[in-house]
Amino acid sequence: MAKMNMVQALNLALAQEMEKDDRVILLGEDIGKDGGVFRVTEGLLEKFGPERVLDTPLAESAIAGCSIGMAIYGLKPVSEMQFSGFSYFAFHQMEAHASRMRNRSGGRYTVPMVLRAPYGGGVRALEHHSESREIYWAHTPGLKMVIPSTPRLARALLVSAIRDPDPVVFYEPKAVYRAFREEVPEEEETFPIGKSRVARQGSDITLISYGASLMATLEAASQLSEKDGVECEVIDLLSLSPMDDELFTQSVQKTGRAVVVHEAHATYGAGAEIIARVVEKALLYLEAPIVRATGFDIAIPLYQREKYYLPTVERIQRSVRQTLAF
Amino acid sequence: MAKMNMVQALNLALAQEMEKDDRVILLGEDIGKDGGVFRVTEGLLEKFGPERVLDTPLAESAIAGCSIGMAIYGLKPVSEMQFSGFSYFAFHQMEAHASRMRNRSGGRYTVPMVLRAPYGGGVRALEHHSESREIYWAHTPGLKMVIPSTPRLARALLVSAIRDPDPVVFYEPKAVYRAFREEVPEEEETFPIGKSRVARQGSDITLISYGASLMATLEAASQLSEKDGVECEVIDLLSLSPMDDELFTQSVQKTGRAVVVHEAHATYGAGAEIIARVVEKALLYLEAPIVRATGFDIAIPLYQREKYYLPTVERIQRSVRQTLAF
Amino acid sequence: MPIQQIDLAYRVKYLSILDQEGKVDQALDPALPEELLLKLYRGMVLGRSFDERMLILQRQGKLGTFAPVKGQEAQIGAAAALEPQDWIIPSFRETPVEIWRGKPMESVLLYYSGYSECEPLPEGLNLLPVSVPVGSQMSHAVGIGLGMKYRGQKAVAATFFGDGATSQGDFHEAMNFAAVYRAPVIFICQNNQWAISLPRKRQTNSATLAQKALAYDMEGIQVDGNDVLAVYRAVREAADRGRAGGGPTLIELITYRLSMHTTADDPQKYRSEEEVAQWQSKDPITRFEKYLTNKGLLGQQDIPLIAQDIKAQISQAEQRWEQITQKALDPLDMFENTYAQMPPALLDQRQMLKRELEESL
Amino acid sequence: MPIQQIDLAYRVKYLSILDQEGKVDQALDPALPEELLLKLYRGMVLGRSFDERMLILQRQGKLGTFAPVKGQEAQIGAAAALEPQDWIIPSFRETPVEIWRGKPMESVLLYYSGYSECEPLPEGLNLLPVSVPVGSQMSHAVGIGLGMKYRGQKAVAATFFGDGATSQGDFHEAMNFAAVYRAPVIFICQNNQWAISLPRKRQTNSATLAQKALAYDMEGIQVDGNDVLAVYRAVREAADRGRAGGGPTLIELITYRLSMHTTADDPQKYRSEEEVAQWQSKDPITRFEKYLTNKGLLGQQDIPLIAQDIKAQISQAEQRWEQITQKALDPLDMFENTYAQMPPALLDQRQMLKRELEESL
Ligand SMILES: Cc1ncc(C[n+]2csc(CCOP(=O)(O)OP(=O)(O)O)c2C)c(N)n1
Ligand SMILES: Cc1ncc(C[n+]2csc(CCOP(=O)(O)OP(=O)(O)O)c2C)c(N)n1
Ligand SMILES: [Mg+2]
Ligand SMILES: [Mg+2]
Repeated sequence: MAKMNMVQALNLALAQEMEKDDRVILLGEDIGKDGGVFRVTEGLLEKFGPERVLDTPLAESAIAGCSIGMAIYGLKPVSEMQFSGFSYFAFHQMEAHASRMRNRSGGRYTVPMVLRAPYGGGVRALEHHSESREIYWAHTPGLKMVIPSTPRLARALLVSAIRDPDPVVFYEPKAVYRAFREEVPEEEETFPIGKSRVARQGSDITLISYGASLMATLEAASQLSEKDGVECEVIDLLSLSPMDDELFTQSVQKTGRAVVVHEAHATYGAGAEIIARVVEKALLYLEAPIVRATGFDIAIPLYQREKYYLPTVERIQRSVRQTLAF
Repeated sequence: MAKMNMVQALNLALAQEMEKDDRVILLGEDIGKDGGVFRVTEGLLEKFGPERVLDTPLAESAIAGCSIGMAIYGLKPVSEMQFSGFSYFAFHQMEAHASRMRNRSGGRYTVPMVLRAPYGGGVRALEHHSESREIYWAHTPGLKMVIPSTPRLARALLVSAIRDPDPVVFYEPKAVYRAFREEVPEEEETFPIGKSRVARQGSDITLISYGASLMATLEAASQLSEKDGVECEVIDLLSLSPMDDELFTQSVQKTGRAVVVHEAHATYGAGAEIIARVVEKALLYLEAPIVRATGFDIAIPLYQREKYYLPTVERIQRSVRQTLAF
Repeated sequence: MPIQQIDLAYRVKYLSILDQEGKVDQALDPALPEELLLKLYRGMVLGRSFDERMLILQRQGKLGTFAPVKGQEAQIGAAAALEPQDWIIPSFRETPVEIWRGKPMESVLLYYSGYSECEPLPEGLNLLPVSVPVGSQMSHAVGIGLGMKYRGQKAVAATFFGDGATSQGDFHEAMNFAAVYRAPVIFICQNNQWAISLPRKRQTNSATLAQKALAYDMEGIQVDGNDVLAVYRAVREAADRGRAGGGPTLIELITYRLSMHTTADDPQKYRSEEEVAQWQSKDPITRFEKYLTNKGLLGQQDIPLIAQDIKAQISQAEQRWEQITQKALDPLDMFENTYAQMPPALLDQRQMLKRELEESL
Repeated sequence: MPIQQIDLAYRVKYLSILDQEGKVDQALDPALPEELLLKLYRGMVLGRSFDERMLILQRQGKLGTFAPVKGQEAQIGAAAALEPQDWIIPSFRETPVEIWRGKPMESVLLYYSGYSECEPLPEGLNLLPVSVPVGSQMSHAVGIGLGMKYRGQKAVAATFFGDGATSQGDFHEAMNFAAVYRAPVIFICQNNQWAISLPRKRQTNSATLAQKALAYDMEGIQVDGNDVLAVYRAVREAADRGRAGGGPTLIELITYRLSMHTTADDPQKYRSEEEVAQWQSKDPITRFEKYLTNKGLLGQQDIPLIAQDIKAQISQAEQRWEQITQKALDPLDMFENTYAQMPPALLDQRQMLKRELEESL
């Protein structure tokens, strides 16, 4: 087992799946010689050649559309959107075709593709490079939407996404890319899409988060334990669609309180759906309103203001204390 | 006062605003000679000429992009997406530019445009012609998102949208277009964007809906009153963004129960946000889980199955009874 | 030297083989076997008859909106020029091509009568479903073409679209990708002069659509799209080129939509009857009929016989369609095929509808 | 007759006025006043110096990612050829053009140091903010051009973009709209040979980018983009044409990005030093300097004086920038300008952050 950061773990997943399955093909801008602007595809062109690692012209809609065609033909394209902020150029392709082909062909054609995209703030990036708009995809039936939080999970989830028979939008938290290392086993590992996990056990309150925000959430949980003696149970959502509402509902039934943490805008964000599910399935267990510690309803600002926009460790703790004090 | 259907009422709004303000320009596919495929722009080319009613080539992204440029220049473009299902071709333009220009130019440039689009099921339309994906827009900061429910409100809201200093996405419920007529005053009328209204008063339970679903909701309310003696308060949301959470929260505080009705998919739909707001602001008033009587998490099926997909009068009544029985 | 001319010497070829009188240009005649000629004729007549029948069914309320194909039946020349291993990626005005390829007529009827997913296409047709969002299907053809290339398959992907579709960004992106990768793709533009109410001249400023190929240094050709032999030949050449590694081709078929855009459209609002009448004289079927008659392949008595035969074929398809729709299809089917496996929330929703349906019995 | 040739006789002009040795082609020389020639020189030197300074600030951690412009400074020929009433719709590699137009350098620094909305652009510049999503700004230029046409204003909208941007669907749609409506738009493509790591040849299959204009029967021209006089002349002609109602023009500027794509990029991963060296010899500034020197407009002592003067100008801008950022800008500002009026939920969120900030004091 080697210690890897998330970039390396993703690279491992791609390399191994390409080795194992010659249907796996990569497409994207600068993913070849350059190895991707974040180096996730580093070395893969050299290893697998230009037939399997396509440096594409600058056109996101065609990248998605070609991937759809390839997938229908029987390949397993993994295409990269250089930043999630530009994936909306391909939105209509994913909405109208990737998500529906199985359904509209009565199951005759399927689109087992993965659309990878780095997302989120926290790395001093340019405008349009830090969005967290996973809901656009998660609200679209026929697509799956996954966001890993650690290197090991990223590797396992990407392997699962590639093997999934349906199109998966795979957002990679840039802020985690090189934030820390984790043991990642050389041997095959998968993680079921549609399942969440308990990232920390606790009994006083449930924190539900995903992606880059999980780091701040875990840090808040550990500070709350130290400073306030409050034990937070932290749920790492992982799959935004399909959503695993069982795990967090069970946790809330145990703790009676919850805070949702994500960097996406609050309004119509994932938090809303999480709250709705808890209300539907466990209203009577709720001892306080579920608070949303999330990004605000403004485009994420340039990097000097990001720290005020993103749900910080402080904001999460505040929200927990507020919920506990209710 | 003339009795008008929604198509006529929208046409009146456009004609009068164009008359009053020479900055108002229309763009869209087939909106000129053809008068629009639903005839909303009928007669306007003849009246205002081809400089103000532009029959455009078939390219939604350019329609939106041109509108953005025109709006920055100082005009007030009202552009039509022939069906909301094709508006996603323009999604990146609205997301990256229309919604952010005011912010990213420090207020120097603004985009007072309206993006009109017929949406929703119930008219035996083709594939991709019946979506209800308002959340894509409503989750996007910097855009406003409005859906009228009656002819008179459609006229008033469209006038407000045209005069609004910010970009407004204006979804028109096709199923209401010719469903009924209503008195629409000749003289100017506006309706504030960001405000909801009480469409029916009641004290037992609150039904929150918008757009075409409001018809079924009101019908359900009237049947419930007759058959069960249950008095529903019906809130017509009208603005999905900004959302008027005060009106429905007050109503739920009074009734203690609520059902949300919309034809959009349940998961990550408007219902989720409504529930989240009620939980945040009025949890302790809730006597039962808020039920979502909505479209399912599948692409809206072709027309033979629409009646099973859409929230019918029956489904709404069922949901109300279930909530009351909790 | 300061002002240089980079001479691209670009010319757009215009190919036509069969004139309005049914006279053939011997030098260009693809010299198809008689059997195929008759099959082409039948295909076009079937296209026309089925279209007419669908219009009646639509007016009776038995079908929803659809896009009539009348006047554009020579499109089957394209289908005939392709091999079964070639893929067809249609738009929404290629019903004759789809039927030629093997799509059952009852599938067409099921789709336009609002039953969607109940009957999957026969296996192995290499034919994608109708694509409604204009221009969006072309990049799928490029992806399929790249797949063929990757697998070393000697085949091409042919995609159909209208003149209006050339305005879409997706058209440009697909053309560019295909040219960059020399993908075996045939872009078949049915320039039927109208995109709903917008005439071709106001759709784009270029003299021809074929010349748009120059933007990608791609082969481009204009073809008399009402001439089934010319369509056949142009597509065959493009397919040969694609298979031989010569890359993509843009083919502009000059044709005309004689009927309405869709059954929801009223073309009298935006075009003159004279224009329609002019094009009526260029009817692809009449012309081919004359040719076959002159050639002695079609006797005067054959024409009504073939027409009757085709009518019978259509009414058999209608019967199968009615049988399927009368099977009391289970509305719960609509939950199938959104995913390979239904996620829990969807199972719950299905369960809810099931209960609703049971209670309402 | 069956196979006709539609002869489009399409040629792409290539315009170059000043060669690498600073020799001018007399016949084409736009004969600019001396003052303007010197202003152009200063503009280019400022562009280069500011770029170099920004790179240092970036390496010191004082700026975030930005796109260096080194090698492409002759772009200001375009800005100089336009009138103040003309609009400029830039991409992200037009800092010299923006400064020419009147954008304060401190605004540029504020933007790239991650302070966004605090200082709006000066009024009346007719200059849009940097556009990061590649290709997406061109249709805004078309909208502005249509606005000018509607208002009867004799002006043009000039939009800048890279070679990579020509692959985007939005490029195609904007070009098509502009040609259909004969909008007064100048499409200025800075073909700097690379889109990050993708060389121009693999971006698109066409021999030139200028020839893409033929797809819209639009004027298209290739220009030596390192020759500020040629850039000036080509844009001036396009602007004159646009104002006279002659419609849009596509101008391909052949230039080269001598530096990295952005400060986050390592060009050594994908291109050779020889290639860079080759282009270094075509440096737009050296060439123009020789020309001005030969012409007697620039003495040997002027060059360092101008350089110093510009350095001083830049450091004044830096000081203003530092003053602004040290003003302890209110983070609550970030809630402004999403809407003209803050909606209630946003007011609540602002209130929440306000409380957070107060408590954390
Ligand atoms: C992206 C998109 N925008 C709008 C429409 C509505 N629409 C359907 S067909 C059509 C015109 C298509 O014209 P053309 O491409 O020439 O094909 P034709 O209908 O003439 O066969 C339009 C605007 C659509 N289906 N998809
Ligand atoms: C829509 C979109 N996709 C991807 C990117 C990331 N990106 C930024 S610049 C660039 C290359 C642009 O190349 P070109 O158009 O030639 O301009 P240049 O950078 O060479 O000036 C890419 C891929 C982006 N900004 N926008
Ligand atoms: Mg057409
Ligand atoms: Mg470039």
